[in-house]
Order: sequence, then structure tokens, then C-alpha cells
Amino acid sequence: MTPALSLQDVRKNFGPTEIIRGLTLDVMPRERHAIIGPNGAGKSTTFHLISGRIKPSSGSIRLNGAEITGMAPYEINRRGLSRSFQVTNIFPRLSVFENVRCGVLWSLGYRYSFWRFVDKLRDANEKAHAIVEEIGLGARRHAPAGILTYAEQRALEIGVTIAGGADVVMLDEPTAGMSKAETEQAVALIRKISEGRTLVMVEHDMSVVFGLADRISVLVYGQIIASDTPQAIRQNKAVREAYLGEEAH
Amino acid sequence: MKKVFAGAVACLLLCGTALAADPIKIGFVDPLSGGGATTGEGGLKNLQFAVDIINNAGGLLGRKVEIIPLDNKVNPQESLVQAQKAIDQGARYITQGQGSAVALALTDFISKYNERNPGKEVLYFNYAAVDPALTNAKCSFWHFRWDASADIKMAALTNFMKTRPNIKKIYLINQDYSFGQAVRTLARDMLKTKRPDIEIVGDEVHPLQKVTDFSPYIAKIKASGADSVITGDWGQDMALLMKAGAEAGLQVDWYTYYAGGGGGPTAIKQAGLEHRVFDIVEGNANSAVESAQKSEAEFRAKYGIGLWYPRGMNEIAMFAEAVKKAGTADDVKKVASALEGMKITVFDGGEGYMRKDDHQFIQDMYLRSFGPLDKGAKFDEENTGWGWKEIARINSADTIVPTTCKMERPN
Amino acid sequence: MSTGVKHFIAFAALAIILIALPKVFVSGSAHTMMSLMGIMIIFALSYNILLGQTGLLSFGHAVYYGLAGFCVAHAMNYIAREKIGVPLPFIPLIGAFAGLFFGALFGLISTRRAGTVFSMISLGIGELVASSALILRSFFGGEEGIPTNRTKFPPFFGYKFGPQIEVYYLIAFWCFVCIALMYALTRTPFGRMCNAVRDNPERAEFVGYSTQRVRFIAFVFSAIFAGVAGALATINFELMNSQSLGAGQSGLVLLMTYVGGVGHFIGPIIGGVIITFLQISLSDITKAWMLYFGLMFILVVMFSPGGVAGWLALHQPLLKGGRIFRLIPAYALALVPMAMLAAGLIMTIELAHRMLVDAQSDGSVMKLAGWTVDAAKAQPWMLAIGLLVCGALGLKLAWPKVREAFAAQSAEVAQ
Amino acid sequence: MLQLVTFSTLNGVLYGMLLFMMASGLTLIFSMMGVLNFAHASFYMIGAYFGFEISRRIGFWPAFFIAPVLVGLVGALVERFGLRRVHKFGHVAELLFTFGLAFVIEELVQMIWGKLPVDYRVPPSLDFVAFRLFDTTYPAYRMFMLAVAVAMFVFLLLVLKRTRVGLIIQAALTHPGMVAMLGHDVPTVFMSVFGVGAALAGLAGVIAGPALVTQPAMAALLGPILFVVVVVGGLGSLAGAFVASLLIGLIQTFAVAINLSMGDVFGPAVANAFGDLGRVTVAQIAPIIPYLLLVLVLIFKPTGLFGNRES
Repeated sequence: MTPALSLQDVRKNFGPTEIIRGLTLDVMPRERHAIIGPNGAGKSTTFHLISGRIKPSSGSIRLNGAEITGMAPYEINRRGLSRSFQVTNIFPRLSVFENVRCGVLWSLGYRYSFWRFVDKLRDANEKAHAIVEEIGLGARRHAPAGILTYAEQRALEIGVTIAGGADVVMLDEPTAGMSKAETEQAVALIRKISEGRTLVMVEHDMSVVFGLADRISVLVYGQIIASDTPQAIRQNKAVREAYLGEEAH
Repeated sequence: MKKVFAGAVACLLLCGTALAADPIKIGFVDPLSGGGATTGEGGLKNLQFAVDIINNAGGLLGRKVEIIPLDNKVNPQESLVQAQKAIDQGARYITQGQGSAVALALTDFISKYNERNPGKEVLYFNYAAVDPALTNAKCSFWHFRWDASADIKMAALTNFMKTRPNIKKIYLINQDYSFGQAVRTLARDMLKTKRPDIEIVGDEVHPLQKVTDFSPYIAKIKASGADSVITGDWGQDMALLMKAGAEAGLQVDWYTYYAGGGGGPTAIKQAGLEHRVFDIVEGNANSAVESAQKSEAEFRAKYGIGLWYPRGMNEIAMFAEAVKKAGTADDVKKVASALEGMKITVFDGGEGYMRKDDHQFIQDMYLRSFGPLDKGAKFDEENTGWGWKEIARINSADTIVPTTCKMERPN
Repeated sequence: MSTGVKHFIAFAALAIILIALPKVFVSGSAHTMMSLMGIMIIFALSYNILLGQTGLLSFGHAVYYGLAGFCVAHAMNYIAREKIGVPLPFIPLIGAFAGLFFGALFGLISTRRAGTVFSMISLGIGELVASSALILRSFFGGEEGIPTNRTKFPPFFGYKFGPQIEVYYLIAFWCFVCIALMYALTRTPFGRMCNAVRDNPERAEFVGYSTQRVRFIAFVFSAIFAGVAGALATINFELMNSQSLGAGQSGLVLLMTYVGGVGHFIGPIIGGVIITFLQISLSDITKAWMLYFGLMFILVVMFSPGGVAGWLALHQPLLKGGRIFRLIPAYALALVPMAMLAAGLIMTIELAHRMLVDAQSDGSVMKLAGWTVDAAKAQPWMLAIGLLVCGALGLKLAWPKVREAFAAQSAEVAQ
Repeated sequence: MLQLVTFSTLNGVLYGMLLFMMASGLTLIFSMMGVLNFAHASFYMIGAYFGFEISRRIGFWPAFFIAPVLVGLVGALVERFGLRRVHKFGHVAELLFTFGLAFVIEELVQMIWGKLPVDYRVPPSLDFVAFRLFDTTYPAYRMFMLAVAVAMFVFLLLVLKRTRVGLIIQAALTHPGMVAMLGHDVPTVFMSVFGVGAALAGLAGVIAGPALVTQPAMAALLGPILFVVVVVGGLGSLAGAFVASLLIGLIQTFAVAINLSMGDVFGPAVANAFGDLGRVTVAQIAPIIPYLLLVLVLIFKPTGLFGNRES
């Protein structure tokens, strides 16, 4: 089976320092895959490389078997990969509904069209509506995104990310900074939206990681040192030494 | 907001209904704010001074003459709006002078306006825009010009240069727009016939009012070995050019159109170019007839600036004469016909007439140089202690250039 | 009421206003001014496609207005000369095409980047085109420009478009059409993505949109409508000259749009009307009008960055909630010191202007709002400074009350 | 020819250094505060007028020292009571604020000192011929301007490389946003930077005033060129600003000396095909070459010659 996402010996250096040092990773379709690792291991950089925000220095990245290395973010997005951001990254002056609808438009083929009214696009509006309900922001649909609470913005972030119907969804620390109750809600949401999709996430909260992920990859100093089921990762000696050992309080 | 609109409503209604027939109104459309305001204000005061003389003598046909000042910001399009405002306020005469671009726009506008509004025609008096086109290719029955056009001035200037054998090499430097280009072509053509022995060692145009440092240009003039420079530059370009020339120790004679303009005298004095800068004008206060000198002194006492536009005095005097002759100020066709060919005694002395063929005023011209005031000379410029001295008087007959104007006269 | 009905009412009202205005303001200069307002409304709205909707600050928008104007002037002269049977009302389409062409040409260069780089390229292109206008004389006609004649066209239902009133209706028609089209544009998928790119260009890339492409298309649209405005200007003045594509005109459209308000569709319409009116009339009242323009701009930037429209929009919920009248006491309280402050400021400027600029030639006695005062005496200055200080202090005291009242009423409406 | 080259080089370097005196302040302000100050050339103009006013009362040398300090104070006040207020509305608002400010300053200068050039002269102590080359003289005052500009450049370099303040500024140049984290009193730092930048422009004005004409349009004439310098050099790069200043100074000066048109190079046939464009000489378009350069640089290297930041 072709991996949904495949990285082969990806490297990235900023000046003389190499941040990603020969990263190789396969994510299978319909898999929930978590990337963990200590601070500064290069998790966010990996996300940026995959989603096209920065270009790798060398190596190859494939999406469903097709080469996407060095493409612009929008090109990668159009091929079915969508991501969220660690720092909330939405359209602050647009309403919640508009935010999600912006995420929907391209995938429904409306592209740059300026000859039809956006309010008359039944499919886009219905889809956006459904997603707004799904992420639990139905009551806030007309509020400008900039005035939402933090947890609401995080939910909206996920909503915008999945709106385009991408089959590979990448979430960057979706529960960071949330209270316990909020985290539980978020996990439920992630579980719901990741059904039938490939999910790649970076997460620090180990309960979230081990509760959600089918497989876990451990990133240390720009390399994947292990990639396996949660069960196996827990047992993995190298991981325990390099990572969990420090974190096991 | 509301206030503004209330004001707007009030103004528009008032402006619309203001058709008071009493005074004879002249719309003055020139810059009254921004960079061009100094010359615009000078023109306004000049004309106001002339109008006051008429009003103090009882007005025209028992009516007062009133000038409506309107600020056109030296913008041709804006000028048309302001001209329309003047017309709405009852003005049948528009006067303007600063900038040939505005003049061409206005003459075009007024021709069309008169064609579209028969019976409500408007005349256009031009006191300073010198583009030859205004009395040639684009001449109009409704336009009259009291300033000598660029070709007349060049004819006068070259007639003087003819008498100066020490001129051997000439450098032309002008602003890169139609007037500057006209000066450059005229100089070349006229020198070729009048002084074929003079070598033109440089012919430069520079961007209009955009150069901050003229020293590179001066270096070129210097390298060319020129002994004289002809320039139509005005305003800051003129001042900067003089300054850079003096700094580099450039020893040449400057033959100019507008060295006398605002800031020019200061720059010449600073540069120490004693009697090396010449300009060509239609009147020189220091050597004018007594009546003109008296008016000049009066004007200076009243306004603190020189009477820059003696032609403005001619304009208003002839206008008054024409209205009297026509017996009406409202039928401007009659006034225009009265003006055609009219002869008067020029403000600064001598005879002058409005040429019928193209509505160009013809009079004696004067070549002046700038330096420390002679004994008996009364007027200095910009408080420099230096003033203009008449070098030569060029007879009106020697300034005449043929016109290509084919005037269309209304029936 | 559904949105469709609301829009219908709004546009019907707009049409009625446009038709009725010349019957209310009947003088020739009023017609001239309203024609100009119509042109400037289109121009400012086209600018807001960039600034308000896509977040692109351009310092060279007049380039498209002016270049289209020149193309139209040449086209008009050509059509008149060759006696091609195109009636005048269709001419603005030529302007639109010219705008499209130059917008696409310069847009390719300038929309590759957003932010400061975009602003600087627009400044560079603006200077370049404006300077070239004086060099390339055969196309731009030197500084006197290209004159044309709007009456040399086949009559359109009997109209020759000589009189200003007929030109007004021509402009009003196109103004209506352009307002409708530009409003419609904001409600299309593309229009929404412009807002998205303005708000967060990075995220827009991650939902599948090329921000560069969005900017480019927005730029081209903006140039098209600027082209229509330029064409109407050529028809109106029967003249296009190089000042119309210079930095001054670009600054003017920025001023109009910003003072009107960039955050709302109606903002540039308000701005176009106010600024055009002031530009033509203010110079009749005071010679320091440019200073007032500059100060007004700074004050709007400092105290009401949403412009007039933003300020009005702030009150909309209160108006809907029927509580706007509750603000009257607080506003009346603030209005007194505000008026004092304004009066003091205006008086100071006028007195200073008199003393510094005119006193030498015209004496220090002047008329101020009907009163004759001597600017060389101490009393008027003391009055002016007194008004200024009292106004400022009073406003400082009164303003918290206004805020309080506003907050209280807003809170009640929200409930 | 040699004469022309020598003097063009001298004039070009001088003009370039003058530009750099202003561009350095503009760059500092931009790097630290993210504001592209449209009113920067206005401070240059204020400097020239203050210089004029002080030197006609007390003399040129006091003016030389006092005027820049006063301009710096004006700049600090503008930052404190204007720009700081606008800061919260974002960079566009800040830019527009300075845009309006430039307008108001020009109007005020016109009101106070009139629309005509003022008589701001070279001080007698510097009013002599520095040297003579091929019978062309070079004024001492221009050499003095050059010396001041170079001295200021050296001073700036020393401050940046050798002092603590310099380190903070350098940190801000490379990592905008870092300053806030250094724990310094950010508003005061901003105010000082804006003040110092204005003072540098003021100094340029004081010394340029007598050589070029001191008049209300001087800011508007120079302002756009200044932007060209900092953008071409690379926003936020002092080295870039330096190189671009000299580059533009030299290009503009030398272009004036070239009388070539397309017709001269490719023959009249080609020139006629281009119409007006074919007949225009390089000298004629000298003052618009910087803008051409700006557009070209931004097309091929949007970050400028030395820059690495885009906004």
C-alpha cells in the first residue's frame, strides 16, 4: 500500500546548523499518527517542511505517492493535505462561518470565481454550516473570529483545517494551553474529524497522544528514532532513554 | 458631518442664485495655495491694484469692477471647475496667467463653453502664459494675451544678442516640458539666422522641478567652454542652477526669461553674479515713465512686493477702454471686437496694440541685467539691495513674429 | 427582511438620489461638483478594493486612473476623427479595458509581494509613470495634456452631452453601475478570499489559495474601475493631463478612502463626497486649506482609524436597538468642548496664517467668521489659545462620560 | 573628460553621503519600530530651516550643533504624542500618520518661512575655494559636507560596534521583536531611536541647506529618493543603505553627463520605432533612473540588495 505521506531522508539547515538531519517517515492511509519528541527536536519544522511553509534543503516528500517537495503551500493543500498551526492562525476579522467557508471554497471548485455570489453557493454554505456545527461553534457562527475564546479559536482552527476535505490532516499541538475539560472536548473532536482520514499530529500531552494515536514516531535531534504502535513505543528502549526517561516524572 | 452638509447645501444654493447684476465680475483663476501661490498672489494683487484705480475713478458704465479670486492649484482640470464657479457667480471674464498648461485647458474650455452656451459667452484674458500655441495653432477669438509669447521674447532676446559680438559659444539648458522645449527650438532657429557664427556647444533639457543638485549640469557647461547660457528655467530650478553655477565658479552670461521670478534675485545676489544675468520683460520699473514709477512705489508701499506684472495694468486698462467703447460689459462679443486692434499708451511708456490676427499684445520689450542699484534707481528686489537695470530697449517692430492663427470669429 | 430585499431598497434609494440630486442643487457649479464626486466615488471605491479589502497600501493608484484617461482621450479623438458610430456613454468601457491592460501589466510586477514591498513598488511605478509622462510627449501631450471634445459623437437618444447636466447623468449612470458591481464583487468567493488574504495571507495559502494570484486579480479589478473613473474624468473635463497620474492624485485617493473609512463598503463613497466638496470649496474660505487637509488626515488616523464610516458603524447597533437617543446628553456634553477646541484650533491657524503670510502685504486686520479682528493684537490670540486650552481640558473631562454612556447603552442593547 | 569624471565622482559621492545621513536614520527607525517614516525627509527640511534661523541670529557654528538637537527633540515629541498613539492600530496606520505629518510639516514651513527659498548662506569661514582642477574650482563647503558625512558614518559605525546601545540596535536589526524581550524600556527606546534618526536627518539638513536651496519643496524632492535608497539597499540593512546611497548618488550624477540616446546607439531607424523614447537622452531621464532601479531590484530581489526582511 502506498503511504499517505512519505518522507525520505529530508534535511533542512538554517545557515550552518542542521535542524532536520535525514528524516525518514511513512504514514499509512487512515492512520492516526503522532509525532512526539523533546523541545527543539524539530517537530514544528517537520510540519512546516511537509506543508510547504519552508522548503527542505534536500530529500523528498511524497503525498499519496506523488512528489510534493518544494511546492508552495497552496499547491500542497490542493493535493489534499491540510494543516493547523500551533499558534492560532485564523482570519480574525471574518466571522466563524466565513472562516470555515474560506476553507471550503477551493475544494468545491469555486477557486477565484467573481461571477457568482458566495451566499448563493448552496453546497459551500451547507458544508461550512455542517462543519461549524461539528466543531461546536454553531451558536457563535456570526461572531468575528478575533473575539472568540482561546478554546473556541483552537476549535475553529481545526474546523478551517478540515473544511477543505483534505484526506491528510496535520494538527500542530491541538490541545496546547487547554484546561483538562477543554482538552477532553478537543480530543473527542479530533477523534470525530479524523475518521476516514489520515491524521498526523504533534502533541505534548502524552495522555492525548497515547489515547488517540494508532502509531507514534519519536523525533529527536532532527531524526526519527522510532516509529511504532503506542504499545511498542512504550517498551522501546531507545525512546525511553532519549525522551520518555526525561519526561517520566 | 451634518454641519458640513448644511454648509454645502447653503453654499450651493447661494452660489446658484447669486446672479446679482451690479458689479462687473472678473474670475481670477490662478494658484493661491501651495508652491505656485507666491506668483499667483502677486498677480492677484497686481490686477486688484489696477481694478482699484478704475473703481476709485467711478467704475465702468457706473458699475464697480470686482475680482473673484479662485484657487486652481495650478491644476488644469481643477481650473475648469473653478472657472465654472466663476461663471456661476456671474463672471463673464476669466483671467489667468500661471502656466501654459492651464491656459491651453482654459482656452479650450471657454471656446466650448461659448459654443454650447450662446448668449452667455465668456472672455479669457491671459496675463502671463506664454506658450506660442495660444496665439498660433490654438488661437481663439475669446482669448487675449498681454504677455509677450515665448517666440516674441526670443526674437527680442536674439535681436539683442546680435549686437553682442563677444558671444561665441552658447549653451542651452531648459526644463524638459513644452515651454522649455519651445525655448530651445526657438533659440536654435533664431540664432541660426541672426548669428550663424555662434556655436551652440550644448543643448540640455532637465526634468521639471525635480533636480536637487545642479552641479553635474554645471560641470557639463563648464566642460563645454560656453561663454553664455540661454535658459527658460523658472522657480526653484532657476535658483538652484544659479547657485550651483556660482559655487563652481562658472563665469558665463545668463540670458533668461524668468531670472526675475520669485527667489531668482536672492539666488543671483547670493551667487554674486553682478550684471551677468539678463532677462527679457515688457517693463522695467527703474527706467519706466514717471507715472509707472509712481504706481510701482505705491504698490510696493501697499503690498510689500514688486509690481511684477505691468502687463496686468495694460490688461485692465484696455479692458476698461473696450467696455466703454462697446457701451456694455455684458455683450462680451462687442467687448472682444472693441479690443481687437486697440491701441494704447503702455503702462511703462511707449505705444502698444492688440494685434487683431491672433489677439497678441505688441509692445516694446526691455532687456535688463541684475546688479547693485545705480544712482537714482529706486527699486531693489527681494531686499537684496540689488535691482534691475535697463540694458536695451527693443522696439515693438523688432519683436514681431508672424502668426499662423486662423481666427474663427463668431457671426 | 431578507438581504435581497434590503439590497434592492438600498440600490433603489441610491438610484433615486442620483437622479434627484441635480433637481435639488441646480447651479452649474453644483453639477460640476457632483459630476466630480461621482468620478471620485468610483475612484475611491476602486482603491478600497486594494486597501480595505485586500490589505494592499498603494501609493500609485492614480497611474491607472490617468493612463486609462489618456487612452480614452486618444480613443475619443480617434473616434471623432474617423466618425465611428460609437455613442459617448459607451466610452468608459474603453477606460475599463485600458485599466485592465495596465493593471495586468504593472500588477504582474507589483503584486508578487504584499506589505511594505508592495507599497514601495507602487510608489516607484507611480513616480516612473508620472515622470515619463513629461518625456513621452506624443502620448501624454506634455504638461498641457490631451484635449478632446465630447460632443463630436453621434447623439445618444438625442443627447449630445454638451451641457454639464447631461454629463452628470452619464457619470451618475456609470457610478451606479460601478458601485453595484464593486459591491457585488465583495460578495463573491473571490471577494471573500481577498478579505482572507488581508486578514491572514499565510493561512489563505494553507486553504488552497495562492495569495499572489488573489492580490493580482484584486489589483486588476481595482485598475479596471480606476480606468472607468479616469475615462469619466476625461469625458467630464474633455482633457486629460499628467497631473492626473501623479503622486498628488494618488495621495488624494488615499486621503478620500481613509477618511471615508476603509473597513466598510460605504466608506470610500462618503470620503469621495466629503473630500471632493472640501477640495473645491475649502480654498474659497481659507488659504491654509492644505494644512487643514493634512491635520484632518492625521486626526482621523489617530482618533478614528475606521474613518467616518467606522464611526457611523459603531452606532448602528444602538440605532437598531432604539437607544441612540440616550447618547444625546453625553454627546451634547462633549460637543461643547469639542467645538471650543475646533474653534480655537481654526482661529489659531487663521491668525497665524494672517500674521506670517498676509500681514506684510494686506495688513493684520482680518475677517474671522464675520468678525473683524486684528491679528497683531493680543486679544484674539488670547481668545484662541483660551478656547484651545479650555476645549482640551473640557474634552478630557467629558470624554470618559461619553465612553461610559456608550458602553452602558451598548451593554443594554446587547442584552 | 577627466575633469567631468573627477567632478562627477566627487559630486556623486557627496550626494550619496548626504543621502546616507538620512537613510541611516530611516533604516534604524524602520528596523526597531517597523515604521517606514514618510516624514523623514521633512526632518531634513526642518533641520535646514532651523539651521537657517539659528545661523542668522547667532551664527552658523552654533546652528550646526543646536539645530540637529532641536530636530531630534521635535522627532521625539512626534513619537511620544503621535506615533505611539497610532502604534496600536498597526503599521499601515503608522505609515499613514507619517504620510500626513509630512504634508502638515510642509504646510507649516511654508506658513512660517514663506514659499520662496530663504537666504541660507555658506558661512564665510567656509566660503573659499578648496582646490582647483583643470580650471574648475571646488568649493570648500562641499568638502566640509563630505567631511561631516564621513565623520557621522564613522561615529555611527563605532556606536554600533563598540557600545551596548549599538548591540541592542544590532539585535533589533537582525531579530525584530527581540528588543521587547530584552527587558528594556521599549517605549523610551523607540522614542530615542526616532529622535536620533530625526536628529541625523536634521544634521543633514543643516549642512545641505546652504549648498542646495532651502525651500519648502526640498523634503518632497528628496523624500521619494530616500525610500528608493532604503528599499534598494534592503529594508533594515545599514550596510545596504550605505551602498545604495553611494550607488544612487553616483548613478544620478553620472547619468547627467551622458548625452546618449537610443538613436545614437542603435541608429535613427531603431530610435524612430520607439518614438519619443528613442530620442530621449540618458541625461534627460537621470532623475527617474532611481525609480527604474527600484522597480527592477524589487522584481528580481524583493528583499533589496542586502536585506533579508520583507515587511
